[in-house]
Amino acid sequence: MRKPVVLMAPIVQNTEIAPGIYNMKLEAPDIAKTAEPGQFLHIRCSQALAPLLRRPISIADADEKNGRIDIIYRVVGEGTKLLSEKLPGEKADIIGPLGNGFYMPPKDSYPIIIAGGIGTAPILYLAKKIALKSNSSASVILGFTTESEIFGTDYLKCPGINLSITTDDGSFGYKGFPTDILENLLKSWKNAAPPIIYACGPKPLLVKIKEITQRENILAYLSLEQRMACGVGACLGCSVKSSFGGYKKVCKDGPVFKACEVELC
Amino acid sequence: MRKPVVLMAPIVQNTEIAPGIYNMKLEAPDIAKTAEPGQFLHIRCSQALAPLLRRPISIADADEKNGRIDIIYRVVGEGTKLLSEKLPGEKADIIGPLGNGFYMPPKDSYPIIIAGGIGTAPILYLAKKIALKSNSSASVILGFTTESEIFGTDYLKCPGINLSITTDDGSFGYKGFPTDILENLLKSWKNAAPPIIYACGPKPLLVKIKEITQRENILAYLSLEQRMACGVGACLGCSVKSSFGGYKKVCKDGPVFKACEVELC
Amino acid sequence: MKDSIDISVNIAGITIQNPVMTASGTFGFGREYGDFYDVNKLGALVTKGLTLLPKEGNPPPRIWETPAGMLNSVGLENPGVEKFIEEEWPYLSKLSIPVIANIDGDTIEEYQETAEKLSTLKKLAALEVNISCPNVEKGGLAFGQDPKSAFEVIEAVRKATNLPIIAKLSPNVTHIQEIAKAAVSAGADALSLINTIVGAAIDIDKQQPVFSRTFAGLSGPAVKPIALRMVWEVCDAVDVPVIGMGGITTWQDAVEFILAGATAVAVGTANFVNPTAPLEIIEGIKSYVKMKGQSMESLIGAARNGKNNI
Amino acid sequence: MKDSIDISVNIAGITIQNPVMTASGTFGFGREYGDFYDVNKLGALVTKGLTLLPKEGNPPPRIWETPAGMLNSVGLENPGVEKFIEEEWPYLSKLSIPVIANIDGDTIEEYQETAEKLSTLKKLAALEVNISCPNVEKGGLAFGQDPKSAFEVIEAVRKATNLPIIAKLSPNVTHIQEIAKAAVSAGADALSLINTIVGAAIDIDKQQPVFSRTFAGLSGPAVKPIALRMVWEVCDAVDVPVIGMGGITTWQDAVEFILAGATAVAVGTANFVNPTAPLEIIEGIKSYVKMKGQSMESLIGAARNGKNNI
Ligand SMILES: Cc1cc2nc3c(=O)[nH]c(=O)nc-3n(C[C@H](O)[C@H](O)[C@H](O)COP(=O)(O)OP(=O)(O)OC[C@H]3O[C@@H](n4cnc5c(N)ncnc54)[C@H](O)[C@@H]3O)c2cc1C
Ligand SMILES: Cc1cc2nc3c(=O)[nH]c(=O)nc-3n(C[C@H](O)[C@H](O)[C@H](O)COP(=O)(O)OP(=O)(O)OC[C@H]3O[C@@H](n4cnc5c(N)ncnc54)[C@H](O)[C@@H]3O)c2cc1C
Ligand SMILES: Cc1cc2nc3c(=O)[nH]c(=O)nc-3n(C[C@H](O)[C@H](O)[C@H](O)COP(=O)(O)O)c2cc1C
Ligand SMILES: Cc1cc2nc3c(=O)[nH]c(=O)nc-3n(C[C@H](O)[C@H](O)[C@H](O)COP(=O)(O)O)c2cc1C
Ligand code: FES
Ligand code: FES
Repeated sequence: MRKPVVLMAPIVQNTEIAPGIYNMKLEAPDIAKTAEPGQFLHIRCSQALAPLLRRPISIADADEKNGRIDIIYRVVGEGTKLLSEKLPGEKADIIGPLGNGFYMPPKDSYPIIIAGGIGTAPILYLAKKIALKSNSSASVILGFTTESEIFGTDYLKCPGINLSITTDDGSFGYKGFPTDILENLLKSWKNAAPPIIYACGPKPLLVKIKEITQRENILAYLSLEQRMACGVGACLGCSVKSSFGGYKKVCKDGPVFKACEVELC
Repeated sequence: MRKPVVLMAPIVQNTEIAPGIYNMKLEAPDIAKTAEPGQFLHIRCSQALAPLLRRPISIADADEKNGRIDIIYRVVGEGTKLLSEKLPGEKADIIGPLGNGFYMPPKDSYPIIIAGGIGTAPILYLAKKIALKSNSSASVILGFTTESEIFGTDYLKCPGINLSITTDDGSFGYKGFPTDILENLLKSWKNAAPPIIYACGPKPLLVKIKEITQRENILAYLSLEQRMACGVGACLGCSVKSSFGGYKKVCKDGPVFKACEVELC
Repeated sequence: MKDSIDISVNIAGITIQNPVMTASGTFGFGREYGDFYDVNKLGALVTKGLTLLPKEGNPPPRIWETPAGMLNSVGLENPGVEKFIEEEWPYLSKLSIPVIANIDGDTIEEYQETAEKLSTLKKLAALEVNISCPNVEKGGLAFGQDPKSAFEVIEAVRKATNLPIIAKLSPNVTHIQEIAKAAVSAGADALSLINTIVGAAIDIDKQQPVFSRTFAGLSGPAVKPIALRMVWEVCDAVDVPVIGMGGITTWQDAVEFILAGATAVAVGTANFVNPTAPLEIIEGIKSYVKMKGQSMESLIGAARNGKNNI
Repeated sequence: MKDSIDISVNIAGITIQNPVMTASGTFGFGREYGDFYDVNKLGALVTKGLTLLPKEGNPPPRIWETPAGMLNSVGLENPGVEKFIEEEWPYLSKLSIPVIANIDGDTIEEYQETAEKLSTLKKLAALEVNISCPNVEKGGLAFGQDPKSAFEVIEAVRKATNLPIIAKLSPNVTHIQEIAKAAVSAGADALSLINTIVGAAIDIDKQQPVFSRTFAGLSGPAVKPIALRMVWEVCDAVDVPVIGMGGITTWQDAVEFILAGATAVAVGTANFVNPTAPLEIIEGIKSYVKMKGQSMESLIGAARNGKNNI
């Protein structure tokens, strides 16, 4: 893993791709070269002293060739609001790539990728990388509240990706939760290559996935969130309870953890 | 005097008119209608909590007909920097008009208006109002450090205004200080209508003007600056020493004072 | 129907229509912000600090901006209690909301005399006794930093007036609970906190302190976490109503103080930034009460569940 | 030629090449920010707080943003002094700059034992004795809020080590000068201040405190005016060198502390916001010294002219 850098990255694009959800493309060749799926950027949304802290945002895509990285973020508070107001041509103050990304699936495994809502962001890059690099196929299950909230599917138009979409209200795709599809997939898959699960999304989704994969004894990787100050392992602020006692740091030991390593509540 | 208002005023224009000096035009019909020369706006430069306080900026022009007011400001710190980054179409969070403006010259007086640097801003509106409204003539003396710093002269293209410009380095107009011109004017004017002086600018300029006008026993109005919190007379923060004991409030008793009322150091 | 929602509360025997007051020294004598809205919409109005004799205050500068806050060194400039009664009271007494007079003194006797003079005013709702001003030579802060002196001042004022007494506490102490208890045992009917925190700023060009008195009082959003903690602590220690203040800028801030145990809140520095802040906070509290479906009273201290150890 | 400018200073007998250190707990054990620049450019490095036994720290959340500041409730998570010596010291001991170990304890004996163990490390430059951590059950803050306990802790550590001792003071006190004097009379060679200020935050949706321990420590730009005032006060009271910290974000902030009397400064929360802040501050101080044409030494306390009343 290459060292992270602090960078004023030129903003190439910053557009709303679903209500309140933005896609920002940044010029950051050094990061594009080394970023792994699941890693994140730590972004200073304003040069003012309030809001003070950086915001962690996952890398949603990285293109080594054109030196660009993508992020996809939802406007939920002051920091993301300020980010959404930035215009192409301005610069974004970023640190990255940070954290440990997803462990790539071994050759003969069957990767199933599950995300809910904005949790979709980091798994887009993961799906692409699995499909392109390892030339294997993967199932991707995305859950949204309703049709208009769906985003990111354009990142998943590569061969080898088998995409399912669920909506809570049934306005698009399967009506229900992504874990319903997961359970079905697991039932019909019993005898083939061992499944390996990757997930990112709201806490209840991750809890449910941990439950299912523990029951079925399947390896699962979860991408977690925690409030951060430094983002680099220096402040010990982003702790999550380890299953083996003590705490892990989301920024440095994660954000991706094996489901069996961490306590979610 | 009408009551001040709090307003999100649409920004019509915000352009750099000299190095680091910006002219912003705002749509604010209510303020344009009542604003007097010498009054100011109290502007929130950012909706964030830092920088926290509003910034006082003089009204440099007001046009009742098209409902617009102008300000001219120099970027000196964080607040004015943020102001300079605002784009037409955005809104400015303003309170105004605030303070007591310049007392208009009586009929048979000879108004001499003197400003240094960014102190030019409020006197532009004053000169215009004197020239247009009272149909009298006025001498305007503007001092700048060097030619490239000169701004505002386009506001002064009305009949009745007799404009002199000084630069510290002689790159334009008279080489020296505006007070040199004042002294000359006063010498040559000894026997006509009584002069009345209006001034705004850096402290040393005002001190010098106070000295000259006291010596010559001439009425002078000075526009003062002080750090402000509320801008409306509630916090008692913007005090300036009164010549008669105690303190005056720049925001409410001023910003324009008779030279004899206030202590400048 | 927002207005049918009852968010009135009771402080020291005074019922206020909503829990939002103005903080002393940030609202003048009420006229200035009357330009922007009808101040009768407030819960209560607290005057600038009054002293027995007029005070001209400190030399400029009196204001300095800090990150998300400000330092002030006004030094209790005020017309003195007599001129207040002559010039400001006629206006204030016509308001329909309770008006609370904030008083300060260099000596205990001064506090007493000021309290006596103000007690002649019919319709004055209460006295807020400032034992915490950091910007004056004598008295002020020192009274609020020691339980014994705090007791003495409040006890003396208690003897001088029948008006409800609100003791305004200083945050510049190790154990604010001790001061709070002393003030209550001396007869305070309510407590308000926090006053400003002592701070400083240095002019690095001139290489000298910004303020002629070197130190000044810090207020604004920056101090909110500290104020909230102290309100929590004081609500642990006493059972009189607490008026919380310090950096309250939004209705969410106000709700934090109420959940921590404050019966009412005061808006100070935020007035300077957003003149209509108090109104927005009142509306926000109403919406919150409605959304949560809880009564105003049940919200007071709701975050404490079981953590209360009075 | 910037680099010919001497901005070295002397703290507790240690000469540091520039007056900029890192604040304990904000710089881990030095490796993390080594990704961004050569940490040997710092004046000195202060470690995360160490305790005798490993400490797992407080449950999440541990971080909460506040206006221009942050609250933390890390709770002194650390590997314990032995694992520190095994795993972190080999890296730290290879640095060319002085490394200072920050220590904490629940009891006086724990402070002593930790100090003894660390005293075996050749090249360890000094101990910073934290008597001011607000985020632990026992010890910590309580020691720093009372002159007598402060004296006892420092005296005990003094007996346990020959290393220079820096006592780290708490801002959560009425009279910081008394604590400062007690620490110095017990043998502290230098003082550092301020640690975090006790604050709180309430989650208004859940109607409960954000932190499991209710209170947490406030740091960042918001606290700067308070920190600066306390540095000024402490420099009035003692004549050992003072390391100033609390909200330092820019070189201008650092210069304010130095002019107020601090011999060195430490950068804490600013590291999180701008990883290269310490370097920018070092360069800024150099430029300031050059611009003013004054020696580093003459700047220390330069804003005090005559106001010093030791
Ligand atoms: C490793 C990681 C990756 C993430 N990736 C993405 C992503 O790709 N897209 C996206 O939209 N969001 C992502 N998030 C969540 C994102 O960081 C928060 O939504 C964002 O910080 C909110 O900031 P704000 O100022 O808009 O909200 P506010 O609520 O105003 O923020 C206040 C404070 O809370 C923190 N905070 C608030 N929500 C969260 C959260 N969910 N996780 C961590 N800290 C939070 C902020 O960082 C800030 O310090 C990620 C979080 C983590 C930890
Ligand atoms: C009545 C009045 C009218 C003014 N009119 C104009 C004008 O038309 N054009 C213009 O360019 N400037 C004007 N000024 C000065 C202007 O207010 C300051 O330049 C501005 O506040 C600086 O803000 P900043 O954030 O950019 O600088 P900073 O230095 O970052 O500001 C820090 C703090 O100091 C205060 N401050 C800094 N300089 C001044 C100053 N000179 N006067 C008062 N407060 C100050 C700021 O308001 C703020 O609170 C006027 C000042 C007053 C009092
Ligand atoms: C400019 C100014 C003047 C003040 N004057 C007084 C005063 O006269 N009496 C008093 O008790 N408190 C005074 N205060 C303190 C405020 O009432 C309030 O306690 C403090 O500012 C914290 O609240 P805030 O952060 O909302 O401003 C003053 C505060 C400011 C900012
Ligand atoms: C996350 C965090 C952890 C801290 N841990 C310690 C610690 O272990 N020991 C200590 O003495 N101070 C600790 N501190 C206090 C800092 O060293 C410093 O005194 C304080 O944060 C003020 O400086 P700042 O505003 O620049 O951060 C910690 C501060 C933060 C923000
Ligand atoms: S955010 Fe600082 S250790 Fe993770
Ligand atoms: S700025 Fe508040 S009284 Fe003038």
